Amino acid sequence: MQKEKSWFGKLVENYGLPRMIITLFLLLLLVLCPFVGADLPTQISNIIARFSWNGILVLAMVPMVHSGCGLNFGLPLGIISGLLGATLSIEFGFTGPLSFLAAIAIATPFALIFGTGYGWLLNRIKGGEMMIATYVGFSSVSLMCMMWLILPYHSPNMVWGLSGKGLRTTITLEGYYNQVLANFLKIKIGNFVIPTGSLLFFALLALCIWAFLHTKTGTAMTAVGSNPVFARAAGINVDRIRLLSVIMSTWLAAIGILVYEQGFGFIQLYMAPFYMALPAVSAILIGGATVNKATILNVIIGTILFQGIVTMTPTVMNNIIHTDMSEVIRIIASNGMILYALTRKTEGSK
Amino acid sequence: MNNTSKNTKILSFLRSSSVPILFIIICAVCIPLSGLSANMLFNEITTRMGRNAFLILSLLIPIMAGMGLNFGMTLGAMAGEIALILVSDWQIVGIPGMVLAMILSVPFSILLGLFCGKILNMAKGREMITSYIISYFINGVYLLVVLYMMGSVIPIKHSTIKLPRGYGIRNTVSLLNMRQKLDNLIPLKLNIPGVGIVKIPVMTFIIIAILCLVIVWFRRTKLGQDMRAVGQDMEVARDAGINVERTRIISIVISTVLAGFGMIIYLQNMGNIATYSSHSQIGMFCIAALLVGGASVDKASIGNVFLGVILFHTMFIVAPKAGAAITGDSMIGEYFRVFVSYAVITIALVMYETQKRKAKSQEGAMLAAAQDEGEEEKDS
Amino acid sequence: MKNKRKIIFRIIALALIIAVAACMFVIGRGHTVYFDNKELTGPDGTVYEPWYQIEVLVNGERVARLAEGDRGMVSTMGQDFKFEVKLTKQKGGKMQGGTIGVKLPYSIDGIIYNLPAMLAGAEESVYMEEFIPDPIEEETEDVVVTDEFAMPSEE
Amino acid sequence: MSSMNEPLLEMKNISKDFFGNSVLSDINLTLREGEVIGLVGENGAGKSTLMRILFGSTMIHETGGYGGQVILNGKEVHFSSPFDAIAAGIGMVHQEFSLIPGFTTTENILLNREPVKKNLVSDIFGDRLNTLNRAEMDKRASEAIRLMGVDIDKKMVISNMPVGHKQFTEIARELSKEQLRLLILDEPTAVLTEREAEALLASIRGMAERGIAIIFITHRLQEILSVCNRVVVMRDGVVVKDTPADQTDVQQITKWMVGREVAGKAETSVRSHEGAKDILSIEKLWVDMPGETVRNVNLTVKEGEILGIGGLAGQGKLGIPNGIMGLYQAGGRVVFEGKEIPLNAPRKCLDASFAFVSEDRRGVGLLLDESLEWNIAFPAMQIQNKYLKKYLGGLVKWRDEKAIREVTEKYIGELAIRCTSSKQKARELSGGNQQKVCLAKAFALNPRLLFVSEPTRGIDVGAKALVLEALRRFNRESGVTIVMVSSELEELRQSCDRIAIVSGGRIAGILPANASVEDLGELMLSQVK
Repeated sequence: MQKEKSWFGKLVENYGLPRMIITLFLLLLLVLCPFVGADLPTQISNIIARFSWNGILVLAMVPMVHSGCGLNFGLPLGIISGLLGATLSIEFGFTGPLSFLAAIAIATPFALIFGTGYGWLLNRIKGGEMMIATYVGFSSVSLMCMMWLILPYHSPNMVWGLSGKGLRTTITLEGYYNQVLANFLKIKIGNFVIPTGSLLFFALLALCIWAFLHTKTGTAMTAVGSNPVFARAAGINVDRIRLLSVIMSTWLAAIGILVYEQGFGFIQLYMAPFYMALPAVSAILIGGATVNKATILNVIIGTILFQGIVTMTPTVMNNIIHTDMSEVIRIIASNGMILYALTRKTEGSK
Repeated sequence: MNNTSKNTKILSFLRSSSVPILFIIICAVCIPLSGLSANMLFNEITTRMGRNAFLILSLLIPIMAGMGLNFGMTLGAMAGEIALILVSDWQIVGIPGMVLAMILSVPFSILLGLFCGKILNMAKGREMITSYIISYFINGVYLLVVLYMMGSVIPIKHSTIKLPRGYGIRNTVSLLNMRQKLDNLIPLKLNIPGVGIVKIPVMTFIIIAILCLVIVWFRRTKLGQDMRAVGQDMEVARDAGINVERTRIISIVISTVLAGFGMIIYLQNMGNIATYSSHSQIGMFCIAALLVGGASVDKASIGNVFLGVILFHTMFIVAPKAGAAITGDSMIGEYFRVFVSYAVITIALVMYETQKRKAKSQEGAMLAAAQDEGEEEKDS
Repeated sequence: MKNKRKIIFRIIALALIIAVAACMFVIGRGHTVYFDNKELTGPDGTVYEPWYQIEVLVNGERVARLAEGDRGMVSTMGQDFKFEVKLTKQKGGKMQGGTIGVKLPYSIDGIIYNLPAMLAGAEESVYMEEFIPDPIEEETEDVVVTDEFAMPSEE
Repeated sequence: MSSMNEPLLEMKNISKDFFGNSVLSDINLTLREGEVIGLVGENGAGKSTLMRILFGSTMIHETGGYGGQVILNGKEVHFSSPFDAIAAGIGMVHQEFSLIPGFTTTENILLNREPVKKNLVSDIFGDRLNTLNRAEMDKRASEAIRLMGVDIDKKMVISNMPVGHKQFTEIARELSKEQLRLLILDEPTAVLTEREAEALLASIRGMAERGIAIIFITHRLQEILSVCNRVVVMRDGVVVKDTPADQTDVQQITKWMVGREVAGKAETSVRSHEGAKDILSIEKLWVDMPGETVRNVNLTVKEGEILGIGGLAGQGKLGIPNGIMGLYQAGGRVVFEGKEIPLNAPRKCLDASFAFVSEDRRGVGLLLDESLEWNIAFPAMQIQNKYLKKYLGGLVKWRDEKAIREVTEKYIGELAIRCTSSKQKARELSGGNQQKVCLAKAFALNPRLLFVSEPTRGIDVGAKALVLEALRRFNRESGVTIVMVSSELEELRQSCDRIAIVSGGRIAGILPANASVEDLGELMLSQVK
């Protein structure tokens, strides 16, 4: 008995109590699924699909956490680069799968430029990154709201029909890169669907990050995050490494939003990127990351758990208590997770 | 020598008040473009002053206690809203309704403030981002209460504020029978030459003035002195025997309670509650207004509040019209003012952080200078 | 000793606040008063004829001018409700007037007074009626906007 | 001056150990009303610990309390916190200022002891809502300043004050406490100008005349002689001398402070590098390291030697390596093998094949949350591209886990690092083993010049010997020049060839390691600031 308890205690300690609760909750939802009449394969397919949309956005947290810049609340900045890539690709007349590649190609320079500026700023305000990142994200989104109206876009698929100028709030990707990754090698067994291409793409990027963290520069990045003074004493240019990490995060966010769009089927402009940072942040924290430590595994587990809760609660809850409380549960759980992480004492950082 | 010190003084003044100056310029450019009459502008600004000043004043005390901009003031706003919803269901109207709502909001505010203060004590050094996330977290709890518990657990009688499904509160709750009751309690219409008739919400202004006096008085109390001490150096304050944690919690509780009152005043002016969105932006706009008034993360005065309300809301009023006049699209101005609010907060935060670092690097320069001077002495 | 004084002060303050709150409950209770100028048949068979026109004034301000069969309303606070009426029997007729004070029942939100019956001196139970709002309101479920943090739902 | 009635304070048989390490044993100290005693001793002699016991520091409690008795006014006292001590009439002025920067002198003097006026609100919400009685505050502050006898501006804000005035504000704060009977001054003159120090000494005399007993800790022995009734000298946790001040002189005190039986083996290993070329020369170096400021240091290091840098804490010896290695802002000229090394650029120093073992192991020296492998291999990997596999023509530099493990295993063996495996987190090791990891990290760089800062601080005796031996072997076998900074004179004398003594941020003198302890001690105190 005694032994069992200590075993359990250890598990809780390693795994973290909030994460434990969330995992158990998700498992409970999955178990309940058949009893409330929901189709389990569909549900699981949903979770996988949502994982494939969001995985890269969550992955974008990793470089900045590694270099000690904290959680990237400035994710919207990268998302904007992606949106610029997406809209310009359509504007330039690319269609089909080619438009996806073009979007990535166009988004990349934007991500590099924005990321550089953002990283430069974050290097000047070490210690206050997270709050300022949040507001950099917000400011850039609201600035772009004006830009979407002003910039001379002409493609009839994107601008408001009446006035002929100003981009619409949602732009359909039908005929462009809708499902372009998801349909690649897609597996479909009954109601069970696996968007193989999207998963492979995620795996590819995750592998790149994993590999990067095993190189000399990647090692330096981890060391900077672990103890910046140590890194400086070892001759590392801390600012440059941090800058690199911010650029990587921004670029990943840009790619992430493109992948998200190809799954979702629409480009969402204006205020849509505003609150995209928080779900990604809480996802990686649910996955077991802390403010200054994160692994690829955290990303995968976190995204599955978070998206699992997001997709499962509406269906299951609706069926049990005939009330859709999923929103509320999600808000409380995800923000609670972020709070939990922020109030943890983090030694070594700062 | 004297001249240079004068110059640096002017420079540091310019730097510290760069945000208000920038706003004066923005307003100066936008006002003529907007084509709004002076009368309308003055009326709008007095209305907004009455509406917002109390809320913004609630931010001052946590700044004094060194806890930065209290993004958790949203908590107080939610407490105020819950109190107003209940009062309006009980059909207590007019000024008595407001007084009752204020009394009712206090226990809610205190509870939320205690929670917020406790959490912030666990996250010292990152109070702002934490209070910001707390506001989201509590928003979830607020939804749970208002959307699911009101009408099912908490009795709500009137179908006018209940959702048709039988529980939960509607998107908007009308406060028609409370609308501007406070503002119009002592009616006064000033005829300002060249501007025309300006309606003054006298009673609201009196209440705001009283709050200002209370804040001034509060600074002179032992607790106020302790808060200033804690705000400047927690360790020293602790060594002197001040209960740092408790003092910080009290500052947040006071702020939350005041924000609750402020929200009630705000909503009586608006005349209705947007149940699910009234509070969500209020924190951001109040903080932006305070910063526009020249406050910083660690220093804010009552003067900053009023200057901030005037400048920020002038911009807020004229921006859409000015934007429409320039680009022919009114949305541009809408987005512009949102952008400016965020940008102001961003700039203020960046300036605060960079100044913290600048103070450090100055010491080295002084040392080098001292050595050079020593060398010169030796040489001569 | 000093502590006791403090406790007493606190109790007094708390009691004061509760008293104020209670007071607000009483004086702040809002009612909506509806005035009918309609024909009404009492339980005893008496028929109260409507007037040609009734004007209702509250605090000197006219809140309603009722022709035959009309209904007017006013929101009020507290239970002591005083209003002035100006009556016209028939078109072009002379105006009569008077002030009426009623005690509103605390528990009822909306109260309908049938003025002809009231002026004719009928029982309170005859001329007073509770106003029950039509339950058939827009049945459309409000779209509840919760937070902007929500991610766009799929499909 | 000392009255015949019973003493104000008696400390009897005080002893204290930290986890078995004895730091104080059998201390006896008596103090009468109005008496001033000077407490002197090297760093680590136990002065601070003794004062902590007297002042009720919580740290003493957390580490298991102390032995012996503290008797105040004839009654034994047990202070569980400094607040108890203050209530009993003991005041202490610490080396670090405990002042609120944005408050005026008056506000700081009366911090958390402000006189207040009651009002109705405070009756309801509690005493903290009493309003401050500014007039009374001014009066009390003036009174305290008058008692001190040094005039400072009551209304000036602390952040605008010269350092000296901050020190006086602290003293005035203690004096404003009515119950004050005994005042401890911990190196109060360290930050004062000469004139301010004079004023302070006068003020100490004045306070003593009013019957306040004072314990005065300082390294400036002249001050002790001029103001104290008695001198108490501590060394290695015992009181070695307690004598009236007018019966001794500076030389004698110095001897008592540093004098001990000279270890025989110190001299045997001393070598002369007279003929060797200068490998490193430092000119006009200044370093802005808080608490260890370096001012205008000139120093040359000979190839192949072990140069010791000694001195009292706070005098700037730690600033020298930290400044050269670019960890703190520095200026001046550093020439290594004829080439000038730019300052404030750690990378440049490392490229010039310097290495540095920091005194701040946990803060600077280690990646506490990473494995030993990472800790040891990291600098060498980053600086010299060791332990990397190159792919795609050097474009991808992949971590070579195998090579990293090998080198880690090698040093674990060589330095006898006690750990579960090379994958263990650095945080989990003991202090001594962490220090060995730091050394291994430096050795892995194969430096030509190694700076070692406080190599034995906070580690046990066995590990100390091992660390020093490893350093000596590294010097002898690999021909690496070592600059070793340490507070422990004995350690320097055992390991080094020459010892430079830093005092007041400058080099006070350089002596061969077999010079007498007295000579070295005199240098240490020569320019103390």
